[in-house]
Amino acid sequence: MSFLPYGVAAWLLLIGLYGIVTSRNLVHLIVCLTVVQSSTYVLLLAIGYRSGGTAPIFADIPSSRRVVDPIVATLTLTDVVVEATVAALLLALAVQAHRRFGTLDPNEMGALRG
Amino acid sequence: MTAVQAVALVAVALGGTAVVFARDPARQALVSSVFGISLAVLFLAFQAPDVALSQVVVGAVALPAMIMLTLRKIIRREEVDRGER
Amino acid sequence: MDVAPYAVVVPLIAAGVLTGLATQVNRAIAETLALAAAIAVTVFCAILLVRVAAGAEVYWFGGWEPRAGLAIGVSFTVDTFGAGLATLCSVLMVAALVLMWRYRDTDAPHFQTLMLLFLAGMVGFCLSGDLFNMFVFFELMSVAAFALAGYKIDEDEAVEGSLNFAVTNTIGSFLILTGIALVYGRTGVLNLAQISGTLLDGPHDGLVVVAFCLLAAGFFVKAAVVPFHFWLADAYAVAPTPVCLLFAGAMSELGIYAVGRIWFDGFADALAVHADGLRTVLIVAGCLTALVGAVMCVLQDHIKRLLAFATIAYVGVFLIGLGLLTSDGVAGAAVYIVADGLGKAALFGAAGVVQHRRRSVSLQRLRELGPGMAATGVVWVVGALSFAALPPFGTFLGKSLLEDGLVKEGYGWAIAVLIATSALTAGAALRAAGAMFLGWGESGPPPATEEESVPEEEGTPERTPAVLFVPTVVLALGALAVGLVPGLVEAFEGAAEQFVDGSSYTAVVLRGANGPALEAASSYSAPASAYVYSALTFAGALAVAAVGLFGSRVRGSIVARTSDATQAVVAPLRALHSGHIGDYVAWLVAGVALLGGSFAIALQ
Amino acid sequence: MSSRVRYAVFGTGALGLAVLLVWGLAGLPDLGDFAGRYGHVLAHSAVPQRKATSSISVTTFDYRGIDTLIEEFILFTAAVGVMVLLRVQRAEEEVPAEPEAVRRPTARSASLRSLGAALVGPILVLGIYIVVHGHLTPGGGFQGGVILMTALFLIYLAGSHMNLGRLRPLGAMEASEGVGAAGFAVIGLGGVVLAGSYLENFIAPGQVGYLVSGGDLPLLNIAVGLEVMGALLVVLGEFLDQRLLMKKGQA
Repeated sequence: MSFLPYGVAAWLLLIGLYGIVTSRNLVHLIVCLTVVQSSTYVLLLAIGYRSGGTAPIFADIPSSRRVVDPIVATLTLTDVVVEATVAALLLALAVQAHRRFGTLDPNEMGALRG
Repeated sequence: MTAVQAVALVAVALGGTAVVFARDPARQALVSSVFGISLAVLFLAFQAPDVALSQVVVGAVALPAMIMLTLRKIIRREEVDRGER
Repeated sequence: MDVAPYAVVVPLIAAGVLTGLATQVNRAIAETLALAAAIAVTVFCAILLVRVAAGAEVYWFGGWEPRAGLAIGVSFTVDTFGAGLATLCSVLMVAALVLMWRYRDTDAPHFQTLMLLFLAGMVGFCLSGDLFNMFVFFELMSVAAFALAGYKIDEDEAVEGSLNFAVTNTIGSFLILTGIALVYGRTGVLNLAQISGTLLDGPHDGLVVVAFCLLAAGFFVKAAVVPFHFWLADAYAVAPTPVCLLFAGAMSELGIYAVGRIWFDGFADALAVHADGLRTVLIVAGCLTALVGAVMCVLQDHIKRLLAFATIAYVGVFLIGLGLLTSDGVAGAAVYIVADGLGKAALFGAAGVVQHRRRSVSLQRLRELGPGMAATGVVWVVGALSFAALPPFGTFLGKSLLEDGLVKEGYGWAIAVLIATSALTAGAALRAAGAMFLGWGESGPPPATEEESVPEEEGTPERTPAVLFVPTVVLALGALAVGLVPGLVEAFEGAAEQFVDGSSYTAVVLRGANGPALEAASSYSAPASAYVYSALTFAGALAVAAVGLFGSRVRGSIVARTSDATQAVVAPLRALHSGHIGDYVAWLVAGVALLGGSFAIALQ
Repeated sequence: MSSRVRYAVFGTGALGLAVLLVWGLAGLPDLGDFAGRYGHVLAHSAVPQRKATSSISVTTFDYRGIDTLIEEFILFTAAVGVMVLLRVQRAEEEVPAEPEAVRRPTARSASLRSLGAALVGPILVLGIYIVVHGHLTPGGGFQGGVILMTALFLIYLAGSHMNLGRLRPLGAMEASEGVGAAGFAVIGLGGVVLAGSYLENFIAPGQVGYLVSGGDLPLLNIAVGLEVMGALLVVLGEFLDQRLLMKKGQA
């Protein structure tokens, strides 16, 4: 059972990549990319979790209390922001792609060959 | 692992799968918003309230909003195109 | 004064100010401020480069020095290679900003802002000594690069190319992050020096191997190692010329640098027994990349795409050098990176001049326009000869160092790959010179998809603006200077010794020790064999160029028959470069599996 | 490449990647058993060293402040990038898009708008609260910034029957974004002048649990809040832009 979170992280990575490879719509593809990214959140937070620990915020818990790792939370916070930014840029590119090609289907683009 | 964590993990795995298989982008935006919330619940279960809060505001609000606005922009263009031809 | 943080902070503040005052700032102010910031960064990096000759420097952000041997904060750990690469990035940025002076559509101040952010990302990445911090700078660089690659939004290729670029590289970033998570899960620390020691103490199991594999795969996506390379030609060929200069001259090389950095300073001790296996994997991957890039380079009609594939070919060469995992190989790769980076940047600059004057980047079309532009032609040929690694170019010394290293480690056969790569890329560039500047060769069928290229710069096509020509010439001279300045190569060899010395890196970071000072190696002169190989390469390049220009005249001859045979090989290779994002991601995933599989086999 | 070949390449690769991941992940400590030294030290030194109760906030803005500075600039870059990628090219005509009828207020849209307007106040207060309490409780500049963005976005939507093109305060949003981003970097310089190192906390930490504690953490949170709010508004504003980008001649 203790492998479950890591298994879920691996699953999200693979299923998201599957979605990207099979996607017929750029917007769909971009959302699949956020699924891939959510794999890293799950992995990081699962790594930093400590049984019985609470959040490392000492507003109303004694300082001797067992807490979970604060670093992974910091790393994941950064990660969440990165997700939003990359998605925004990609969506802007998708809008332009639709303007150029009249479609969002990667199969019907193809300005670049060889 | 607590029961809450296990349930949230399974929900996240299913949610991610549902997002990938929601092939229509407008529906996918909604599904991904639900997925975003399930991730936030998982983060709470992992004792990361800061991340959960970020995930709610980004994954359940900002990202779906951007997707919907993108689609709107694209659909508007298709309408204009059709009107012209 | 510690200058390390300012090399990053100055462009960031300048970028913030430019955007904060966006409504008040006109183009001239934006350009001046951006150029001033880039020059300041160059000066800071140069100061660092001089200072770290006395030993690597560590800068702890927030004043958080290690407590009881534990790194609490984030450090910039600057050694000669880090500072040197940062200097190369900032020099190229200055050149790019000068080139941009006459750029038609700069959407001031946003373009300048993006360039400054891109610079800050690259420089920070070179200097950082913390694994997660490297990732953050890497993302800053990537996000800025995505926007810059897609800058010409009114061209189909630019939009599709930057989409492919952004999607594949973002997946690469996730692989890196997954690798970092694995490392953190095992060691519980993030500073590279600290990781090294902690990994060594722990079990050397699958986790360590997989973590290194994921990190390397992620950086290989950025470096464009086969089969992660597909996006590169799409993105580099469509970016604005000044941006191409930076992409081809520095960004790809950063991926190779990163793999060296994490190996020598993070994983080398823990995986030391597997170094031989890893060496084979990296050298084979490098050879494959070099050959695929070189062959595709010869097949191109679009001159910027030609240069983009040459970039891939040389990434392969650098990977061969790094893959040796010895200071010889690293020194060779480093000399090569600097000399080739400047040479390639000069070629891209010359391509920009051609595009300005002739309004086209298609060789077919340029040939029809007939001979002309002698001065640009000379610069182009200088760049092409730098590809050929002829003495006295810096690339010659880089290649000769690599050859020495390969022979020493028992990989002498890879020299053939080096020669073939140089001959093919130089041949392709010389053929292009013959077609573009002399009007040689015959008109083939017109290229399938070639629109009239939109001019990038303001001004009439009758004359070349000085801001386009002068930086290009300076870059070309720089490529020559690397080979001519006495003592430079020896200093590179000394710096390579520093770079591969992971234990003094750790001592400097965690124990505040003084790192070893840069000691120039004893005077290096290329062995006679290097001149023989160089002559072979040059002859090969001339042959490739001649066949490319005049091959179709000798129908029925051996040349034509072999070209039929080559067609059978290259046609499928061309077809693989389909421009389809799904294909690229499928290859990326397969590439990670392949890399992991070969690590698993080689490391047993 | 045909779809079938593509799927075959991906399938094989994914299988290999799955094996690779299992091999690597198997080496991780069991869930809950993580004993990282670094995190443990930081979790327990935040309160004594900085008098701030949220060790996550202290890690984010103090111990690893440079990561956060760059992260903030990543968001900034994306906003500038979106502006660049969605800019109107010279070769294009601007098409006034929405037909008049849509813009005229209807009874339903009017009630929605007043609901929106009524929500603005509380959301704004919540956003500010979350920004300035970042060093004490969960939340901070990023989370609060997004919430502030939501509030301003509601105002923006509430006014949507007017001509947005003219009202759109993109310049102000851009300024807020630039000032917030540069602000963080400049506060970092304060550390050099007053304490010795870049991003060093140069304000006395104060008392545990008070709003004014943690040294410069509240200031950094405010700068980040401004930047995040501005950047997201710029992005959404660009996507919401009524103009359509058309090729010349199509319009």
